[in-house]
Amino acid sequence: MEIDRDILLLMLRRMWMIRNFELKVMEVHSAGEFSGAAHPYIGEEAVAVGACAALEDTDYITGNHRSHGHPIAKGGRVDKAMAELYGRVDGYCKGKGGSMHLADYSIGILGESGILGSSVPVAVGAALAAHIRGDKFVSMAFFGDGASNQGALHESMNLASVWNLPVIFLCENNQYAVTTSYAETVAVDHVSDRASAYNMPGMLVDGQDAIAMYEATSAAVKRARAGEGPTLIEGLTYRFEEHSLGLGRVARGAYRDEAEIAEWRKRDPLDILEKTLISQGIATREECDAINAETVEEVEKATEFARNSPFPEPEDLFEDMWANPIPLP
Amino acid sequence: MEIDRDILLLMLRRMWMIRNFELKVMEVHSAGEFSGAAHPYIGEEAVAVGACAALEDTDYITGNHRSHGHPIAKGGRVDKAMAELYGRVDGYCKGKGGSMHLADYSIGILGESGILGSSVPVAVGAALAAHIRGDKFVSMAFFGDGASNQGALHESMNLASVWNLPVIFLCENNQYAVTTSYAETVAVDHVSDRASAYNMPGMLVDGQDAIAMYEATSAAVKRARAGEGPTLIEGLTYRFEEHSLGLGRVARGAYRDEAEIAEWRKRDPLDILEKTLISQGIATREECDAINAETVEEVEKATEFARNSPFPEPEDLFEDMWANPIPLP
Amino acid sequence: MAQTVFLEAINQAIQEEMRRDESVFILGEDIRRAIYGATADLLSEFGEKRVLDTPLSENGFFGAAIGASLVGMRPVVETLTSFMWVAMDQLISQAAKMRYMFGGQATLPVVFRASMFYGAGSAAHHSDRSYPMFMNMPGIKIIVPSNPADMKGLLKTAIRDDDPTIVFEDGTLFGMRGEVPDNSELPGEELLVPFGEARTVREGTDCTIVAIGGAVNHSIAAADQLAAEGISVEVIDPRTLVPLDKKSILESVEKTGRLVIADPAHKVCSAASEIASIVSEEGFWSLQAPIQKVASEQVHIPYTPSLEKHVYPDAPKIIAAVRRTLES
Amino acid sequence: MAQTVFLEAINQAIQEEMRRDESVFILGEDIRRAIYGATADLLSEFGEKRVLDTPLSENGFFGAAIGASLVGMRPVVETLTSFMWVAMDQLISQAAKMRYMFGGQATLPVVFRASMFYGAGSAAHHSDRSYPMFMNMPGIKIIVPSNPADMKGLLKTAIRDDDPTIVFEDGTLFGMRGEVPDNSELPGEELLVPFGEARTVREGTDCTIVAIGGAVNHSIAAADQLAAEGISVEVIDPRTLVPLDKKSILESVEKTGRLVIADPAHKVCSAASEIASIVSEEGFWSLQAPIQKVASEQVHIPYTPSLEKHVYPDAPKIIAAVRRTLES
Ligand SMILES: Cc1ncc(C[n+]2csc(CCOP(=O)(O)OP(=O)(O)O)c2C)c(N)n1
Ligand SMILES: Cc1ncc(C[n+]2csc(CCOP(=O)(O)OP(=O)(O)O)c2C)c(N)n1
Ligand SMILES: [Mg+2]
Ligand SMILES: [Mg+2]
Repeated sequence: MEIDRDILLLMLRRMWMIRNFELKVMEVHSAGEFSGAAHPYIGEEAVAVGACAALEDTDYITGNHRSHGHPIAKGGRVDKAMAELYGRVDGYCKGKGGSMHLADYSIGILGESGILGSSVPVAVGAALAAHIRGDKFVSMAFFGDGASNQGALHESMNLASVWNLPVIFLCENNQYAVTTSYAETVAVDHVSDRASAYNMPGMLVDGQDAIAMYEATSAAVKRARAGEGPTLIEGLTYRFEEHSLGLGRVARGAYRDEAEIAEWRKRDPLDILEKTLISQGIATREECDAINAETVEEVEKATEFARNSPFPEPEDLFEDMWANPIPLP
Repeated sequence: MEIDRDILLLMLRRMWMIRNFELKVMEVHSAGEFSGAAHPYIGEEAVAVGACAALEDTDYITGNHRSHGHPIAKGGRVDKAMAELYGRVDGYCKGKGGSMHLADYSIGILGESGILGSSVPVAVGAALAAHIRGDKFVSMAFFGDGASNQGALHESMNLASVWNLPVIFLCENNQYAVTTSYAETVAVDHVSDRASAYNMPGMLVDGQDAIAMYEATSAAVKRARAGEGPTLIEGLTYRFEEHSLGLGRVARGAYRDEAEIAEWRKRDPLDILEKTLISQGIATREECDAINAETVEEVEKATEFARNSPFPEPEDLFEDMWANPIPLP
Repeated sequence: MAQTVFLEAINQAIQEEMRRDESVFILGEDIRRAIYGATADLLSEFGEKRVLDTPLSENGFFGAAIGASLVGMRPVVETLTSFMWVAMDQLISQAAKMRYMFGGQATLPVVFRASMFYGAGSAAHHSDRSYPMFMNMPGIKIIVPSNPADMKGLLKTAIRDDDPTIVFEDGTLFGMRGEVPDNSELPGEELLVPFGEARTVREGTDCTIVAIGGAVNHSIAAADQLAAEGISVEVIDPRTLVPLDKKSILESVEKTGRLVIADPAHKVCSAASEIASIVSEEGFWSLQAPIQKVASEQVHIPYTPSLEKHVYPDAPKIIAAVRRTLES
Repeated sequence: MAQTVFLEAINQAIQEEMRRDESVFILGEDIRRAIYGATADLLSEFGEKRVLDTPLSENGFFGAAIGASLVGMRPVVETLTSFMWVAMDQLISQAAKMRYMFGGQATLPVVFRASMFYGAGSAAHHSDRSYPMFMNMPGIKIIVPSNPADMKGLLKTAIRDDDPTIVFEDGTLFGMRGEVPDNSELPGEELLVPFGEARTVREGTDCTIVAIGGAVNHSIAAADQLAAEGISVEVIDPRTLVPLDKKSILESVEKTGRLVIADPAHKVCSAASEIASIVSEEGFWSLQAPIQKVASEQVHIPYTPSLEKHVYPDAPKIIAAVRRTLES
């Protein structure tokens, strides 16, 4: 598959944006600039970025608790994302959502969900709207290997299949749900093997390889837009950091092997993409480094933006409950 | 497989018992002797009877809204069942449960559930107890093709598989959920095809053939007792009557072809079993007819028993809420 | 005005709104063949894309309705209250919370029509009257119509409202006849009942009964009987519980000094509890007697009619409660 | 008496009951490595068969716990309140209803331990305080401990009780220290707190505060401040909401004539609403002032601390409410 240079560079930029955003989040979180849980996406950047690069702004995504990568991959703004983590009025959700609930309705980001599996039927619903109206957009639901065990997944995949909806089920299989390993909790070798139970194609993809993710997702998007129905894609990946920065950080006893972590760290998705781009003459080392540096800069500005944004006022507590407001009880 | 004559005759007796029980229920329900929904099992007798014949009294079952066949197949009493439908104190649940909630805890019938899919995790739980304690019993969950789309099924099958529990998932695929056909709602050719998504064996069985059901289930029970884990069995069958006698009876427009119904009625599970027994010299026509007649008689007595049993007294309303009672609020 | 059956009023509301607005569509189990009656003949008029029979998986298709509503559709879901338990996560985590959580970005014009089939031998699994639970959770508007006209007018309002709504349709009323104005008789040519406006079903001076859903008719019967003895009862039907028209309730209690609340839900943490707590706080000085809750007994719904008939509020229980307020 | 942290009290209760009774086992997500703290070191003592990490599928494993309880096990499930939405069907349709529906045949000694992580920036999806919803549905006993000793004693009672129980563990108290008697100091050598017996946290004569869970400490703080002004406040902690010790509440109101209820749940159809409705019916003649509910604002839980801090009952709000009762 021939991929546009612009797309390849956009992918690299977004991956660096996520990486540098997450590094910054870890830094300011541990400095106590804000609290609350935050789940770093470091190591998994290629999955969301490769997948979202196959989408248009008019396509929809939903996500989960590991929630910074998806919106940035879809083209979301890091300043509004960072301000949201800081709980400020200029955040995506005016400080009401926080890390786990980023959303940008202007570019099809329908929102991250802290309840796992829960946002998958919602993505199916957006696709249902396309189906009913004859619109050409598609929707994509991100979920983890752990969440793949939720009943919501089964119901969603079945529904999407019988109604032939333009939806992509995108499993980020990082092989652990907090401290519990894939093998202990998922009764099938690969999540993507479950596709056959729903008469849809299942694709197992190297989640460290943005290009592979992009190609697989593009194929699925093409099928969806052509009215050929849903696809299940599994990006096999690994989270390089701890499960979360806030709650649930401290687990008693190691649950991942140091050697395993080291092994996976060798397959850093940014290295892999940069090496390809450089070896294929698409970008130079300097260009890659410049992209990295630019995103560092942008994240820095975003952080300043967040710090300077005010906290909401007490009366804001009662705003945004209703589209057609009703009196407080 | 060599099957004990006693078991074959027991199956025939239980199938006739269900058939005659259901015929009686249809008669007295339309005569207005009691009201409330009731879902006839006519046409599907071989499924529950064949399956339950492979179980012991110490094994457990859970069921659903189509709820008279399972307990009778497991050896339940028709007098207590009928009295329950009449809402009387001598009913299995003292009149509190009615048609959809028969249970007999003395012989492992953990109860039918009107909420579909909902009793499947419960069966998994009984199997979990066996697993923890090292007991040798198995448990079996009955559910329909419609209910197979519930998330509870997915979660249950996954859990049973990763924990290797002695449970049998028994899908009664009668090809319709009320008026909605299998093909419109289940995104896979056969429910049993989904077994591979949970790393367990899936068996597609002729649900009109009690012997086939018995053999398949026996194999699954053997696996379960040997610690080899769960099995998904699909009995392909057909309901000869309407969905239910009470609520939801009247659908606008036919949803099943007359020819299809006629075709399936030719494969009456009682005919099929009797023909086999007679042709193999296991029973004579007269013996078969006698069994039928005896069950007619027993159902008749059960109906008399039910009619003569008193209704609960008003104060009974407050009984059976708690094992350790608390004051009424 | 036409005499219309409750179920037919539901059907009219859906049909009119589907005609008016292409983004309205309906989905649920066996709705094409209308096994519960309300969706009769909609398939033939609106076709398979707008009348969708779903697989038996409420959490999945409730979520699909929610998702469709986020991107501009106006789904109307048919279900039973008792099937909402399996879909609770979509109702709470998504429908109720999304808009606030996303700082107002999400708009969810989705309607859930939930039948309550109590009182007819449906037993514990099919007889839920769960609106109080949803009142506890902010984010969903809650409607409990008590007659065909309100049913129609409130459902139409719900479909047009931009917030998620659950319409609890009281199965004991499905066969009820009542006057429903033809659209031609109406000024705006539409029957639209606003949210948050209680209806004074009957005026009176000695005691207020606030009655919900099916309990409204029982309260009218109770008021009739008491009127024969010279006791003048005011009956108020809040019609919507979120928003709740507490002003009308407080004004009535100010006039009568006495309050009975008749609520088919389970008694503890019921709508009746909530209304009692509001009046004991904001209308305390009007009260001349203890508030009386008449709600369902705190047990599950037994199958047998000999027990089930004792569970719910009925005219005799309401009359007894009114008398208790007057004895004080 | 030992000073014990709340989380440690949970751990002790489970450990003691697992030692005492082989049929007790625990299951939940990541409990072997005790990511929420309460299950620390249980795996090493009791092994993999009695300390089970589950797949991420609450409806499935809640149901499995229910099924195991039916056949003689005593499961203790760990979860968060917010994850109960996906498992609501098992909680309501099975745990709450089975025994009654089957005429008393089913016995379900299953305990659900549900953490409530509000007040710490967990946002709308992780901050539920849903006990009032479960109070509305008969069939489950509801526990909300407010200190380490009650936590331990009530959890032990719950594990031994033959009915399904949800223990709502208030996350704002996880780090709270309190005196928990060593078993050796106890007559029966066990700390078992009975269900349905409120604790009078503090005696007083001018106003009663009924406080739930984390609101108990705030009420004590409020009472302290008011005491400095010569206002004598009685603080009552019901400890269990199902069963509810209404006698203690009514007796206190009889003495003080005034009632404030402090409840971290959402205000509408809250435990506070229920208690207010009981007192407005059964304690009406004792009341000398309007009842005051101090519960959470009827909005979702915002992430940002600048808003979240205004949501819940706290000492200043409780003090203001007490003053309002005294102004009347
Ligand atoms: C319904 C639900 N159950 C439990 C949790 C708690 N929880 C948060 S993250 C997590 C593990 C998720 O694993 P996975 O889906 O693989 O995503 P990952 O964290 O690995 O990206 C769990 C159990 C939750 N948020 N929602
Ligand atoms: C959770 C839930 N949703 C919907 C229903 C309503 N309902 C009762 S029977 C039925 C169809 C069931 O189909 P299937 O599982 O195939 O069983 P069958 O009736 O064919 O035996 C439906 C939708 C229900 N009882 N429970
Ligand atoms: Mg994972
Ligand atoms: Mg079927």
